[in-house]
Amino acid sequence: MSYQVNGTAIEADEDGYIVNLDEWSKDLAEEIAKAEGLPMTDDHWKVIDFLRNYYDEFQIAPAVRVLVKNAKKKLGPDIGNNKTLEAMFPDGAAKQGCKIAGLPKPTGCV
Amino acid sequence: MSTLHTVNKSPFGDSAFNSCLEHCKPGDGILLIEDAVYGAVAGSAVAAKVEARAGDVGIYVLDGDAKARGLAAGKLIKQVKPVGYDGFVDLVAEHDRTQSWL
Amino acid sequence: MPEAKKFLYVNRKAPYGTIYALESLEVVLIGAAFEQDVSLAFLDDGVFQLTRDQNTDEIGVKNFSPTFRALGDYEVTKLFVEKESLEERGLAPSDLQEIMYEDEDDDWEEKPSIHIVSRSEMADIMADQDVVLSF
Amino acid sequence: MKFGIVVSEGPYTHQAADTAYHFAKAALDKGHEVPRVFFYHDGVNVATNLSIPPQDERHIQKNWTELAKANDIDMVVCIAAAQRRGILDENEAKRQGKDASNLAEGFRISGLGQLIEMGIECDRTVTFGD
Repeated sequence: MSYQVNGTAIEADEDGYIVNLDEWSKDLAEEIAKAEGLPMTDDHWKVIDFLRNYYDEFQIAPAVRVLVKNAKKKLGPDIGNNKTLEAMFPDGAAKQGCKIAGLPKPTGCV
Repeated sequence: MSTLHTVNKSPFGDSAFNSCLEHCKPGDGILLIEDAVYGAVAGSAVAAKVEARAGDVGIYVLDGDAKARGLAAGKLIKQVKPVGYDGFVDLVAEHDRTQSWL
Repeated sequence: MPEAKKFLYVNRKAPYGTIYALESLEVVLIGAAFEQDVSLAFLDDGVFQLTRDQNTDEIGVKNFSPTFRALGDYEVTKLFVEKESLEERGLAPSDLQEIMYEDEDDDWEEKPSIHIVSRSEMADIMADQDVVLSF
Repeated sequence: MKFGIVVSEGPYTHQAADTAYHFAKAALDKGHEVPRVFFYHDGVNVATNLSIPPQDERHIQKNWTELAKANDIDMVVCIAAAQRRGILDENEAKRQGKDASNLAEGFRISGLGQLIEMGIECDRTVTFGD
């Protein structure tokens, strides 16, 4: 599959994760979210920015519990709790969040 | 509480056996398997170190691996005890944990 | 819940030349979800995994050294590095990157995760485990 | 006693998969249990059903498949390591749009959590690798 962003096709795998991580852009994130049926609110953007920063710093996407813990610290308890994050990303904050943030697909190791 | 250490590389090309000898404790066992069986040969450059340790550490060699490499029991350091796979299993069961020096 | 087991991950290999270091780290990250008592041992060439200034741009392999700094988030806070192994390789503790964690039980104070231990202390640590996984 | 076994090197290049096999067999013969064998690193290559060794050599994958079948061993292949090295079961091949799968009978692909779980549940964990 692929996403259309400003006239360019961005290749993605069967699950909707982009193939070339360098092709990520904010416009692309909006497209992926649309395909996922998610509205990108300011809070969604905060989480996406957090995920991308985390990846930049540590070269991994955080596990869900690590995401929740850090989001609580960095974004405040209103966003940084299980319930809110689950409501924001019904398909899983790590899984769906990484997809929109243009990060590697979690290998689902547990 | 004791550990069974397994080593699978020749001491002449790799530091694993040496490192194992320096980290094992009295009452532990060391089982030489695969290419590590060359470490059990009498008169080699490492034999003195093995003999020195054999006082308080049980040193074993996997018989099948030694035979495969042409090492009859007579060629081995005399404190080193040959065991079969069943003996390997017993050693794992007798010690509290197994650590592989990969 | 039964009492947590003591897991030790033994790292004796350098990064990049083989995949063991990276795949060891992957086990540690996944294993952290099981809330066991986890320690990491770095000895022999394994100490090279923690050095500063790793830059893999020209070899086209992912640089995973920054990931060690995320371990605190995963509540993996005991990284034992053997002093003799460092010295034999011409390294000092200052050649290793800083890895910190926030101690929940101590008002989130930042503390170092890396502990430099002697060879005999390392032997004691190894002898005090339930499960030893080697990489 | 329950023995958990880790195989972390590929077949034929290293002896690890053979030693692990003989060890598992001996443990079972002695009345111990081997509930699970976990294949990691290049050890995942043991699980390919595309291996064709010469007739006068042992067939490492078949040996494991038969041993597991006879003794109800749960043989788990790490998904992350398997995907890197091209070991796929039918479902994953379909999902990833690949035209073939190669996971041999008796093996299943799952996560690293299975390795930790094995360490927790078994009395002894023994690693064979290089």
